[in-house]
Amino acid sequence: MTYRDAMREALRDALRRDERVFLMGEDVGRYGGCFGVSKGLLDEFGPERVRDTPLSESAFVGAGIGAAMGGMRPVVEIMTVNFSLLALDQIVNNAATLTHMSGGQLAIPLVIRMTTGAGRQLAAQHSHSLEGWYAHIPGLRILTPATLEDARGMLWPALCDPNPVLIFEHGALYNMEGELPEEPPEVDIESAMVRRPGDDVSLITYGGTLWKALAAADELAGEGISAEVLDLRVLRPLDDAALEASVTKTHRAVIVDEGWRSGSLSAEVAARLTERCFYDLDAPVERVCSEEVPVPYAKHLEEEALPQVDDIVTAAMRTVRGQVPQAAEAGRV
Amino acid sequence: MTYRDAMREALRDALRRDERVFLMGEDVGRYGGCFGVSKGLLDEFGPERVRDTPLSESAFVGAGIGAAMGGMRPVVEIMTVNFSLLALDQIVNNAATLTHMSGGQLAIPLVIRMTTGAGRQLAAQHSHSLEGWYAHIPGLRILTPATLEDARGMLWPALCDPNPVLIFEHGALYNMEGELPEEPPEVDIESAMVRRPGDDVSLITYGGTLWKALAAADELAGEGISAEVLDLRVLRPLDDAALEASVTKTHRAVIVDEGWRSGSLSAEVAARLTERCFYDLDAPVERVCSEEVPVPYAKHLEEEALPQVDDIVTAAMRTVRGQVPQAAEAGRV
Amino acid sequence: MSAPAPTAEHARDLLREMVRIRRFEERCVELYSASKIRGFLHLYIGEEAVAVGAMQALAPGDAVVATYREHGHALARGVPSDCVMAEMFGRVEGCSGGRGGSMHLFHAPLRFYGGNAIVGGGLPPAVGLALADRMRGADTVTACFFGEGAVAEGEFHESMNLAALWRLPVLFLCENNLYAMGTALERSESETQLTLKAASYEMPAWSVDGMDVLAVEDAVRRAAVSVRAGGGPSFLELRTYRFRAHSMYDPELYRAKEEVERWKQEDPIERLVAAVGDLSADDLDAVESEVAAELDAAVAAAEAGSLEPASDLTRHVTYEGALA
Amino acid sequence: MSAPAPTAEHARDLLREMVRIRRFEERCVELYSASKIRGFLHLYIGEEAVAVGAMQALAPGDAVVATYREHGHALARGVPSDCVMAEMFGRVEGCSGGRGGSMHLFHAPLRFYGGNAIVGGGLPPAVGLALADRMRGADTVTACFFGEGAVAEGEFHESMNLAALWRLPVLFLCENNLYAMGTALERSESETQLTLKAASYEMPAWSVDGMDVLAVEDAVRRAAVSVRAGGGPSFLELRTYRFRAHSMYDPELYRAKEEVERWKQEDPIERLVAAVGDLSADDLDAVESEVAAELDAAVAAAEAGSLEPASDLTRHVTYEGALA
Ligand SMILES: Cc1ncc(C[n+]2csc(CCOP(=O)(O)OP(=O)(O)O)c2C)c(N)n1
Ligand SMILES: Cc1ncc(C[n+]2csc(CCOP(=O)(O)OP(=O)(O)O)c2C)c(N)n1
Ligand SMILES: [Mg+2]
Ligand SMILES: [Mg+2]
Repeated sequence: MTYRDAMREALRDALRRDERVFLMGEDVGRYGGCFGVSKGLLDEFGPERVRDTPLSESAFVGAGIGAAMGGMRPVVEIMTVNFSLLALDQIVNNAATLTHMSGGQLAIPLVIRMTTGAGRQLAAQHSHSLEGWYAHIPGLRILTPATLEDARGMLWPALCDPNPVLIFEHGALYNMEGELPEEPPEVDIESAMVRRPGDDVSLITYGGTLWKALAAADELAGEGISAEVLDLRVLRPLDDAALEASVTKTHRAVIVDEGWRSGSLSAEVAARLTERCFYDLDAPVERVCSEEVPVPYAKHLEEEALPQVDDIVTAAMRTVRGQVPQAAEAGRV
Repeated sequence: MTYRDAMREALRDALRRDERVFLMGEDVGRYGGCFGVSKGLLDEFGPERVRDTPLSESAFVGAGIGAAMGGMRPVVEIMTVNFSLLALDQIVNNAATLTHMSGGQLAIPLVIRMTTGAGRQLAAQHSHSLEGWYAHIPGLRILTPATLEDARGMLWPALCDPNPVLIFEHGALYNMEGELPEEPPEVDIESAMVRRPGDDVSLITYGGTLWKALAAADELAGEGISAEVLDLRVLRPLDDAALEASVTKTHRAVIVDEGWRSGSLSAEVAARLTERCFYDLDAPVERVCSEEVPVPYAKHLEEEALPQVDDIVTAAMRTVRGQVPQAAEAGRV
Repeated sequence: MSAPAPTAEHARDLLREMVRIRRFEERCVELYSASKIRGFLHLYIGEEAVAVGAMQALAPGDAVVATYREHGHALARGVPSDCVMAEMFGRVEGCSGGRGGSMHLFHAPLRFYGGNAIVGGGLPPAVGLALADRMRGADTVTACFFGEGAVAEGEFHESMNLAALWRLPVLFLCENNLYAMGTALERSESETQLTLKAASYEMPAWSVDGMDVLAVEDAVRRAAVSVRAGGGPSFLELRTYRFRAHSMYDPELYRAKEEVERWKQEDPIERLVAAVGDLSADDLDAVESEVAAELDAAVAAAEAGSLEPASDLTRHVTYEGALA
Repeated sequence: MSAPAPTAEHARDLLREMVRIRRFEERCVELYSASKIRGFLHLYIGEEAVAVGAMQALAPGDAVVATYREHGHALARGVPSDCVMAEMFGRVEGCSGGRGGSMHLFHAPLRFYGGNAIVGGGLPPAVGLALADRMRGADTVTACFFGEGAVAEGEFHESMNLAALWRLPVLFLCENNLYAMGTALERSESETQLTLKAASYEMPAWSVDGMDVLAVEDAVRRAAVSVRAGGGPSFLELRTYRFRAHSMYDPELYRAKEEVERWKQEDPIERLVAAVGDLSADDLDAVESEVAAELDAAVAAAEAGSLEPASDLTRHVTYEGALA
């Protein structure tokens, strides 16, 4: 089973479980979803519940908001995060504010799914990683399933949340293969999760780069460095306790984030770590992010633009073995 | 003269200096600009160069992009930053990427001006501070004039930049009074500026909160604390040298940012400071930001939501006099 | 085709509703000058016939979406004036708990969904409300008010198309008061006949004299019947005029005083009185004093209202209740 | 009204341009299978008459804006095939330096402004290009291509209105190939007669047989004359069909094989040959071998092209030259 299949199972399950759930978006029906996620669902649930929309991101996202206020449980699919910018008025000015502006009267149990990330040579209008950017907006919950379990398990709790939840599916993960237990796993949409425990350095990441961080941890193990890999899973609200727990154990952190470095989620995580664990840190927090360039088409340039396993290993080595002045070492409490 | 007048003078000057310059936006002409900035310009320059647009943020911002590619020097006004979300596809997917996607062939000498910020009880759809959010996007230059000099001086260099420049005018500043020299000041759009030198702590800020930081510095002086106030002025690209220079001198920093705390510009500044000045810092970098809530209408709640002078003073006192463990003190190189 | 003559009682109701809105807003102006009300304040004065006429045609379960110029819609829909006034004061007793203010009035039990201050921003959610209702099997209608300025926004077009394509029960009610802030319709639309926009979505559309409350009521009622019966959405252009400035900050440089005066001859309150012979001077007086008493009470209650504790600031960012 | 008969030379030119595009893309498919080309690849095969006919009507100084399905437009506009092929390979010799790929072809000297992969996203800049030209006093036209799917996007409507309101020299060229990915027009528009959209902006509009290159040329030429002369923008619906899948990943579940076969009877290349008696079998052979030689050279050059050094990665985020 692939990540794509796991997402499809999650959708099928939700559509079966609650008749208020419906899926809407461009080509989710007859085409089967631009990345094949919803293939077969139209046949199974019919055109009322699997709704192909016109190319009108603002209208169908806004319609999702209205339908959620009206008592339904819409799952809206936006093909790619870049296109979601066309719906940003609805997401930020409406979905994220209506509950508040109404003094708490209105609930918006809406789920918006979209593909994010680069790595497939789709160039600058199809490759950005804006999930960390969305995590700036109060009123939204931001999820980044990186594993089959999360792809399968996050949708249902997201639908149970009375607030808008955005699920970002990294495009490079759809073909990832894995196993899922017969009985689908229950996962939460609150907490970060240690994917690999370690002692010397925390590799903090989410989404598509989780697998790069795990590969880096393997390499680091070969160097005698025990890296802990923390999968954030939920970008808003961040799981501060998990961040603290990991870093107060390892005293060093490398954040891996496919967003552009400046103003990325990695900045917020780094800022929180220094705010909360300043005297526990043995070295500055390192960040491995995308280069600050619209993602280029050419393969070698795209690879250069994205965080790679090597970059993570290098940063981790630097933070563990780097030029840490002795005085500072001594200064750690 | 007010900040509003200074902006108007800047527009008038640019319109006079270069006939390729024109102003376009909702109600910039007959109405005189929603905040009165462009009053009188229609009479002086005529409807070809001061163009009232329909309510079509995406189209007129995109038209600005096209006109810039076509050799003009458009100044596009968006009434309020919240409305700019309707034009985000054009700003992020086009303005910020066309130069790159074309392999450097196309220049986009476009200026987009908009009002930002809260403090006038305009509630959640008219009060946000998204300039720090925009600063995440490669390809854009982000300016936040906080003084009359900058309001008067930043537009022309912005128009000379062959790349898209966004100018954020804090709504609470329009009525601010001040003097400008006869000969208009030349200002750059590259560097941060120390607005008040000091030794004990750096208050790092921009835009509307500059004045709160200066007031806080006054109060702190009364407490015997010498605060330096650094006005970032340019949020992208950040002036790293100025940040380092200030913090390596004061060893302590408080960032004041009207954006919502999580993922705000303050996070990036804090992350950079710890990356670059880790061993120079005597205390964790403090952040004073807006509370993570859509800005409420009620006055007392709005005030509570925004960074205030008291909050800045408290944070600065904490960082200067707070519980800094002795070991850490000793550890500073 | 003229609207059917109303019963005396109905005429009196319409009159009272329009007078309520007019006087409510006149109070707001005073209270704004006294700094009791702040933020943006957009007055509906002159346009009362639109909201009042339209609401007559709606059933209790119907949904309403409005704009930042929505005091009239809230009041006509039945949101109590003290709730609305308390909101203007930023009080916790306000219909949005003081969080929304003039531009963001909400009332969930009445299905009054705001209060949207992004021009055109209310249309997509209105389409969604109608979709939900249809999927739930309800025969309700969603009435969506917006100004003619919104017609230039992409969100208007996307919403019209989606509603028509899916034959959703939306009543698109376009309040054409000829200006969007200072921009006259002919400087905002290449084709100023707004019903043609609807035609390009194969949506039925009519233009209505928006200063004639009986005409509005009649037109909206007919349209609502068709929409409710599953005939798909309809579009009504309601031709009206705002007598006051766009907001409290508008110097009105963009229109002639004479034009405003000419339109004031069409005052919807006066026109109703003129049209309905049955309304006596006594009726008028009674309505005025009824309304004055109501508003006195509303203002007093708002003045006496309470402020939410500042420590509650971050409440309501997320929904606090549990959903079924 | 049928288009005037072309001279033999002109007919041969049209033929060659269509064949060039067809064969270019057939090569691309092979090269894609060989993993020489990556990313999304959207083929124009079947629609060649639209780009080829339209470009005939444009003058050298005119501007062109296209979509992600723009190999045909770039080639027909005169972007050399080796430049385009090198771009497909991600080579520095590519017309976007390898940064853009298939979806982002640019050529500033020819005023070919992309290559926009956001559906509808190219329309606002096209309006701006026309505005700049008009303000500079040039009598140029901006031709803006987009699919029928884009008509549902708000950006389409905002752009149509702005261009019409300001009477800007934009030629809106809507390539109606009946599908937006897998969504048929009737599932995307409540009113499928697309010229009515233009009517609602008071913009002249025609529907044209987009499989007939002579008809396209004639229609675009007439429209361009009017636009160039200051008559304001025009809208043309070009009825066409894509013979291939939407992209390389499309299983084509949404349309019947028979439908595709039926449309293949309208192959624009075959129709031109049939329409113009003058084209001999020798002509055809000559065109094919000319084109084959050109493409052999283009592929060889692309293969031999160079990769930009990775150290240059962050170049071109901002413009490097100085502007006057
Ligand atoms: C997207 C957006 N752009 C601009 C504004 C500022 N603005 C508020 S009201 C208004 C005019 C709207 O005119 P119209 O739709 O005709 O409604 P009216 O005010 O006449 O009732 C404008 C431009 C806004 N609120 N939202
Ligand atoms: C805003 C946006 N939404 C969705 C997509 C994904 N997408 C790419 S092409 C396409 C279909 C467009 O159809 P049409 O406009 O008819 O052009 P065609 O592909 O038929 O030439 C879609 C949905 C996109 N690129 N941009
Ligand atoms: Mg209006
Ligand atoms: Mg199409």
